[in-house]
Amino acid sequence: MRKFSSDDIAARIARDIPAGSTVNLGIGQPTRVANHLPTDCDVILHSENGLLGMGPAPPKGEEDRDLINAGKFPVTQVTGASFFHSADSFAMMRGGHLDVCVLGAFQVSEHGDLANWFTGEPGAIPGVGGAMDLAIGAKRIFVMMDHVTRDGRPKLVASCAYPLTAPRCVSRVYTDLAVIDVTPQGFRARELCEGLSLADLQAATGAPIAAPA
Amino acid sequence: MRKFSSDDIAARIARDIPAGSTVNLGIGQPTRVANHLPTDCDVILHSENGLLGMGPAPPKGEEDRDLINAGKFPVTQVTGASFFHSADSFAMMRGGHLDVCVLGAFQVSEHGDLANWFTGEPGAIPGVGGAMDLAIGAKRIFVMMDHVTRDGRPKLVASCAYPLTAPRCVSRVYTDLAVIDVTPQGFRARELCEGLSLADLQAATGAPIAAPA
Amino acid sequence: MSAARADGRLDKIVANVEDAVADVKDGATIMVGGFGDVGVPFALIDALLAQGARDLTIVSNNAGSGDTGVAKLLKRERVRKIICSFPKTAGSTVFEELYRAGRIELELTPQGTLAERMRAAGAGIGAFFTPTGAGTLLAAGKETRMLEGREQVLEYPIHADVALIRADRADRWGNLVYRKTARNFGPVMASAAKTTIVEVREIVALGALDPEAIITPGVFVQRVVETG
Amino acid sequence: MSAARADGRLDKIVANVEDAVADVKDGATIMVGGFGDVGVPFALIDALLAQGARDLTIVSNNAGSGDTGVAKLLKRERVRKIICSFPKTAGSTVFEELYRAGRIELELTPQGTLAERMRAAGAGIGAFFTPTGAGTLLAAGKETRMLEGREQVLEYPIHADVALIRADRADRWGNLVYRKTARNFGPVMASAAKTTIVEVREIVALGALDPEAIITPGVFVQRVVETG
Repeated sequence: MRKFSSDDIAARIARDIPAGSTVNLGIGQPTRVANHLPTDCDVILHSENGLLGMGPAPPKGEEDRDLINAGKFPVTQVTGASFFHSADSFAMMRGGHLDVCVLGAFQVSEHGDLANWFTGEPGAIPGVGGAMDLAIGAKRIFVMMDHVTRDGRPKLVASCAYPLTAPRCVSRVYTDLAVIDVTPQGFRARELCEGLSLADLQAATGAPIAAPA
Repeated sequence: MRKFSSDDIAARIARDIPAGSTVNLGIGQPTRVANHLPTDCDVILHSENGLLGMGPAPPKGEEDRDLINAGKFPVTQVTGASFFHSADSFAMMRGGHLDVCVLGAFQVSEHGDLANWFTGEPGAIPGVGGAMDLAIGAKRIFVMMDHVTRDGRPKLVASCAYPLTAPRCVSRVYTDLAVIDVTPQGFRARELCEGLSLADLQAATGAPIAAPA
Repeated sequence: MSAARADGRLDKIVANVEDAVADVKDGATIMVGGFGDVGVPFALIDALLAQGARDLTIVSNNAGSGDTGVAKLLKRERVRKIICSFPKTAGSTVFEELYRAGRIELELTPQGTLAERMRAAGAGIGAFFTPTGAGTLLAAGKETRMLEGREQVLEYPIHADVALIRADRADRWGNLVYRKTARNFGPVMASAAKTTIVEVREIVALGALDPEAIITPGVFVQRVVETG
Repeated sequence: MSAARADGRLDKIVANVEDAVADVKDGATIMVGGFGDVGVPFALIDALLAQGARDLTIVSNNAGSGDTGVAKLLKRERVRKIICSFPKTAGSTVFEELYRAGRIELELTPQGTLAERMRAAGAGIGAFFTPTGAGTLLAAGKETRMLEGREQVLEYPIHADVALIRADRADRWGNLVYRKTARNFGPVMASAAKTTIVEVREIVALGALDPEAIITPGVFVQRVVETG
């Protein structure tokens, strides 16, 4: 079996983003998707802290201290960019104006429930940021994550054990093993990594998963 | 008796507006107040259609077709002016950021209820504009109006017969006969025009009116 | 969703006003920008009139003056209902005649509530409480609640199928800047409609508008047409 | 209400950060601008620390990084409660220690709801419904309602006694422009506080800021201090 690498997944997600879309890439792994977006078409990146038209990280030494992304790393602005304040930025998110948002997750349920903000463990410090606003707001929510936890437990589940970010919001999940749609009937595989059988995928998944259509 | 003229009233109102205030002057008579504001101090005029720092009417022939006031007449902008959209403009009004608003009225009740948008007569076309937003929003509402109707009925009343713009919002009323405060105990005269007795004023007023403090 | 050209570039520029409004449907809810005559998209309104859509609900601060702008749509009986704050305008009798004849429905809304309801639609707010209108005819039958020491009225968002607005300059991504008080309802309407169509004085190159001074980011705009 | 000089001119410029925060009271609710370190009014925070006010409620997106900004106020135990969306920041342990020790109260709010609650305070909105947070821990105990086909949570405004924000340039009327993503929470905080105090890189002459590009009109600002 040849698992999808992080770059494979990011590239796969990038292929599912139509030219002309406005997209928010959550913090962490999803930011890698930006590296795989075609440069010969316009996909406009939104950053929750008030930027539409976010560009790649600047060369070392050319950082602008007033220009960061949601993960608080230096970024650049592209030609055609615009700045706005936080209420306007979240109005854009919550008002359904973003076409796609790519988020990481702890768990996704077969109903499309998303858990990605808090483990709920005793002593853990909760922090939600813009996760809940994105989850309810973007037209399509893509999740990018490992298929199972480090100790081998499924992250695609019948029902989330972790506190929810939002119910019934995820459209599609991209993992190191497969691309999975969340349908009204539950999970349905779209693509499997090379050498993986549907039975193998089912074994690594915490809820029934249908074969590709 | 020498009644206050419109210009007298406007000048009197202008004297009650502290330097540095932000002020909205309603359409009609109240716009005259602008002519009496001192030019050697800053009173900033707000126009509901998206302008802070409104200036006087332009000279004939120098009108800018994109620059009007709430009454839809050409105006100018002063140094330090800013433009904003209607939701931001009304946020400014409704959020309590204007110090004073001067409005015309059909009736003001002894509780400070204001009726200034609609007579409610059969066949009359209602139109409210920004009147209700101003009435609930400005820190102080001054009313500028004739003391009685054309056929001699009081406009300061115990209870408004016309549909309300907002309840309990008027601070002070400036008429051709007097300046009247609206207090928790009802109307109290502050100033009477020359040659008018309190009894005369009471006769022209539809609710008890107390002598100047 | 996207307006990418064959070459993958995002390009919202439409050749003419006729193309811009070609797909407006009968029965649509249409926001029309402007305060008085300032900021009114006259060229788009004329095109809509020629296009022929009827049974429209118009959301606009005013009902047009004389027989221009929205009044023209009213006069040609294309409008079933109008949601506005101030339908009366000096020199306009079109609305009054229709209203008195019972041939148009009026939903009168305080101007700030009108703007805020459109902003709510654009911002994903399901409803909001405002003191404006409390204790008046315009709150009759509406849910109210005491909040922050005063009575407040529950108001709902206004969504539209189409917004027709006017701006000063635009680029091919649909970024907009306005001019002086012509900005008025443009930005909130752009955010509240499924399809926002903008007539502009001038289309400029991408990058020509200052990113710090763009008032309506392109994400809120679907079509731009230069009308001068 | 007004900040008119003896000569009648409106002038909100304050000589230094110490004067700017001199009257902040114990127990005050204070909004602090910034996202991460960007747009944080570091000079005003330092002045507030020296001024000594305590028992504060801080409203801020983050809880400071390292021991700078808000973290400095936390470390010196000036803060009773923090309302924020993301208190955890790389390299900051100050908040975590206080929180685990039960020595600070946390009101966690989704970032968009945080911004919208401040905007509501500034715009005179008594409460609003939003889908954000519905069906999650952060809606526990809150009123909800089905609106537009989905569950929405009723959220209330956040008002403050004082907002401390940073902008790029200001004039003596308090008109502000910001720089890039440092704009973030500044404009909504300015609208939501009784007293908004702004540190700016540069104070410019009245009229030097483009009226079309002013982001925060001076009506929302009470004091301005140039800190470079």
